[in-house]
Amino acid sequence: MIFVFSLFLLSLLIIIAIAIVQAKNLFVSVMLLSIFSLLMATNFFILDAADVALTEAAVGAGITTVIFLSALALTAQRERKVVGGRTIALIAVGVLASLIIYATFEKPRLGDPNAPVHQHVAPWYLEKTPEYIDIPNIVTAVLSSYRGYDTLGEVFVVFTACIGVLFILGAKPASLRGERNVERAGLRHHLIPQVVGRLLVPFIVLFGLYVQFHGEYGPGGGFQAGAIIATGVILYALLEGEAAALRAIPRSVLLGLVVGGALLFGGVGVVCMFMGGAFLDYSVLQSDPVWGQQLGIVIIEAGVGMAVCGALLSIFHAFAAREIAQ
Amino acid sequence: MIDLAVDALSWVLLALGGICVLIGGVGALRFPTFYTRTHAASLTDTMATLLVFSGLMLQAGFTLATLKLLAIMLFLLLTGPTATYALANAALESGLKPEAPTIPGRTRKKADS
Amino acid sequence: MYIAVSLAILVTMVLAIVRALRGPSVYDRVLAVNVFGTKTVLLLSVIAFLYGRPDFLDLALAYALINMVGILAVLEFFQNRTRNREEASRD
Amino acid sequence: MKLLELLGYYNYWVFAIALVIGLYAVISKTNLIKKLIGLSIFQSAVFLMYITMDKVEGGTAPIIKAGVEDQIYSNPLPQVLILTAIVVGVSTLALGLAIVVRVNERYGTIEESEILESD
Amino acid sequence: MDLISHLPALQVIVPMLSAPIIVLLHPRGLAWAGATLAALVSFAISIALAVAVLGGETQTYAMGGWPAPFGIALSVGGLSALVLLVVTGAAAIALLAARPSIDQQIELERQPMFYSAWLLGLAGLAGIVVSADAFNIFVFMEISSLASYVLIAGGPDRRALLAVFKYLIMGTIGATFYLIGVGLIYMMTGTLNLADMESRIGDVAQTRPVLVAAGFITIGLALKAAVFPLHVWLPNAYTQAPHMITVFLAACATKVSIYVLIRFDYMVFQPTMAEHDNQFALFLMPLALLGILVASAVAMFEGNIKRLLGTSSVAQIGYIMLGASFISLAGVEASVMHIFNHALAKGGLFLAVACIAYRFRDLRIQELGGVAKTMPFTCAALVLCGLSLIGIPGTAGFISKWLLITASLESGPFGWIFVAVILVSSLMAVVYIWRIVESLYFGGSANRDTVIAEAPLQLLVVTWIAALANLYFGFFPEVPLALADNAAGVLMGYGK
Repeated sequence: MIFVFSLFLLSLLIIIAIAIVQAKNLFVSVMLLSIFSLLMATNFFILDAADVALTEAAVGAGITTVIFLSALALTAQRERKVVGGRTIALIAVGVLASLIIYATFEKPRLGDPNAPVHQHVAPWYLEKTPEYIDIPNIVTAVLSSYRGYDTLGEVFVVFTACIGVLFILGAKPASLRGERNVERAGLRHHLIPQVVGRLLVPFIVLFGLYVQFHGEYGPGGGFQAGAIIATGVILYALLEGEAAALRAIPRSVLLGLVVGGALLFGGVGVVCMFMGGAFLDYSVLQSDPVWGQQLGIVIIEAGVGMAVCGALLSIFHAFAAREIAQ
Repeated sequence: MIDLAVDALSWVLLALGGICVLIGGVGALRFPTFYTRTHAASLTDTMATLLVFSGLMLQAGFTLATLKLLAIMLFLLLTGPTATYALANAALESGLKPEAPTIPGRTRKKADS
Repeated sequence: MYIAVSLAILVTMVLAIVRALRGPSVYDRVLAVNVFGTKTVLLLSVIAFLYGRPDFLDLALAYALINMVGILAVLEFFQNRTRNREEASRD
Repeated sequence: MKLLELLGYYNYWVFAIALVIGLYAVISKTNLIKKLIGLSIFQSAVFLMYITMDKVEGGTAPIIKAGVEDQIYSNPLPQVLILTAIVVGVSTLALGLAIVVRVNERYGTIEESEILESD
Repeated sequence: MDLISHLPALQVIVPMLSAPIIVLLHPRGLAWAGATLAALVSFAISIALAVAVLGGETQTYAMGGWPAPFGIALSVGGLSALVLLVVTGAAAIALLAARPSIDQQIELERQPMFYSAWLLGLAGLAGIVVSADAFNIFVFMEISSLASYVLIAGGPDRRALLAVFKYLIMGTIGATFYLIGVGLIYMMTGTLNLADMESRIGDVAQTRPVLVAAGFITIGLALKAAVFPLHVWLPNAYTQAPHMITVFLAACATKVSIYVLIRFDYMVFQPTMAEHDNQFALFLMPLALLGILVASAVAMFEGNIKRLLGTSSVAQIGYIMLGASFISLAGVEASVMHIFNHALAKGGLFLAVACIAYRFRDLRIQELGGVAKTMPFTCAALVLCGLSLIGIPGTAGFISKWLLITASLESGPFGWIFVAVILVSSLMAVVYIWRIVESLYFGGSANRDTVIAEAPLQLLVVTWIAALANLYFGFFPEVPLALADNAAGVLMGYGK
């Protein structure tokens, strides 16, 4: 039954995707993109990927929309009509689609328990995690220990994007159209959103912390928590104006969070090296290897959360600051 | 006996919630102007949230899940109307006039499609 | 019963998507996004029960909290645009 | 049964179609932001392919339930990979939008055709 | 575990963990010093790794202490050691010389972020090279790509932004294609570890998903490696990047993608998929030949000196692909040697260009008339590296071209066609290098009002180190040859 839902949602996904591409108004495209992301997350959830769905929710519904809107506010809102060049694109794309669909018919079908992916590496994770790491959420175990090096790479991808955006938007605008010095007021004179939003901000941050520290037991972890907390602070910035949010958490603190988080993660790895293990081998952190693993996971998840939260907020502020400067 | 009653009550609540959701959806699609559509969507949303989540809570019994359901319900009850208010306000500020068209769908202003 | 409710929600999602595609104004589309967001929260909660794993309600909770941020960002976007337009017409 | 088996591939078809819709937008649109929107659809489609792999019939999310024996769990590995890939996607998007904002400042437009004309 | 066994991990960790620290180093010059130090340390590590590999065994490392298919493994063999030498060497050389040029092109307050991105680029490239895990390669590919977008966006001209946007789109499509390919293989084999993939893919080698996966991975990586005709992003990106970044990226960025492509094709596909070697050769050889001819011809007519050299890079990538497509010991050895030698020649050339660019803003060739009178040392170095690029005996470039010609002759009855193509394109290289030289030495000096002097000592010394390296490795090519020999043996040995 549930797969019928999935079929249904997937068909909607295609319709929305076509509509996104067709829409001439970029704002409409962004709005539809957020529906696309919601649909995608629901599908992930139906396909048993609770952690991924939470991530898509935290990123797609909040952060992506906000960043897109800030970019739109700085550029144009409508797309111009274009002529020509479509046929070649359509042909190329059609060939690609038929190639992939050609490949599907020898793939294992959805949910097939005999598919090779369910035979090789994954059963080992499911079987050995209780013995080696002993936390219920296998996704967190794989993410932060077995494939912890990937996650370190992921943190550094976010870090690169953060300093990249700061670097690119840190350049002085070519033509300052007379500094108006108007502080963005936020939604201060909208009473209802103001009151409700203020009420909500602490809950969002609290929920973020819950996701952070509950990641070993339920869906969640550092990245989701970082994104959720960042969304909470962005809400505050929307309500009180960007300057107020910067007064609460200045840029230097954000940069400190990013750098600190990245170094915390890497530092744990280096400490493991000094204590005689391989890089990121948390077992050596404690006399009992299982405790060592759990300790390591808690610390690195904290690092991931700090880095992601700081990076997303820095990116948001970089865009918002540009808006004032214009 | 009590169990059965609770179960039945929860099913009734869920069914009512489902109907409410549907009505809201139809309203949001069929009503003639933006403000009337807002009206349909927002009111039924609130009601449906209440009904569905009460039904689910009865199913869950006294567990952590109930607490979470309660939290979700409260948040939805708070944010739903706020979001609708914000939206209607934005529309009004940017010049979309609320008016009652004589012929549905004809005279409404195309603000910015 | 869960299935019936989820079907009702799915149908409403389709209606919302039709509204989002038809417009006609951008506000209608934002309204549709908002409706869609609420329905997603409902659907996720119901599916969590359908799957028998109510501990996954975290996801619905996350949506319920985050959904409004997008809508408020839109409000702010419009507010700034209106203000800029007014200033431009004054200049 | 035959029909059901075909339906088992439906996710992969959706992956293929969403992928090419995104790619089409990237190739054929000249608006830079629209290109980025296409890029993010393109990447999301790949996430769908990976997540489709992880599902096992009768399985549940790989978070071990205390005290339940014989529970089948879905595959955790593709989920981990996609968690990482989602982050990568957002990072690329943010960087791309930052570049677009700068392009708009320096050229006064975000239409590729007009930019090429002005150089 | 002792220090030696940690080297593969340290190769990545040292530059990566230095990057966050560099961001905080705001006082003037400190960020540069820190970044240079980190790059030199990683260069030293790669030398140590090369020595260890030459001494015998492939170096492997289990990240997190988890055994291979479950955790992420690193491995450094002959090929990786050589590419690591190129990557870290290019970064170290470019950073050593960078300060005067970067001070000119990047505002002081943005420099810490710039140097940090540079180190991240280095860490990403090194991470790709040492990794033995297909998905891990993707993650580090993205680190290096994002970092290089940032670096190129630092270019002063507004066209840099458009070039970098195109590069971002192309790079992301390439990386996503790679990700799709890896996903399809994972779907059929259940593993991400390259060695494990090799042993398990045999059973499913003829299924459609694996065939399609081979296509996706080849095209995705070819896009990132700027193999003709997927090279359109490259000349613009190299032209518009800050001068020192061009030195770094031209010497190593595309080569790392070629390295992954060669590794995937030789290690995972060829031993297991019947006829794959023929398909690989038939697909890549015409592209390589066309790339060599077309790009060399286009380079002859380019006006901007950086653009000319960037276009020439596309032709050089063609040489590397040509060697690889012979699927013979000699061919692979020639290809690997050319990765090394081209990095030397092109790195040296772009360093010399950076010296010139320090004094002259306009880099169109006709505007550079008579520069040699005021900058004799720079121009001499440029000529030396140019000779190496052409492949004059006595320079490093000659060694790999000679190997390539020998390999072509061995490749079969049509070997003489390849030899002819190589000779013709070398003649074209003579033409485009001569155009530069002619303008520098014999062109009429345009009316310049500023006093022109030789480039700063820091830049000049490093440029000469690179130029002399071209000579040194022309006469004493034993070390890279030994590594290339090792690499070719390992690559051709899979599945035997």
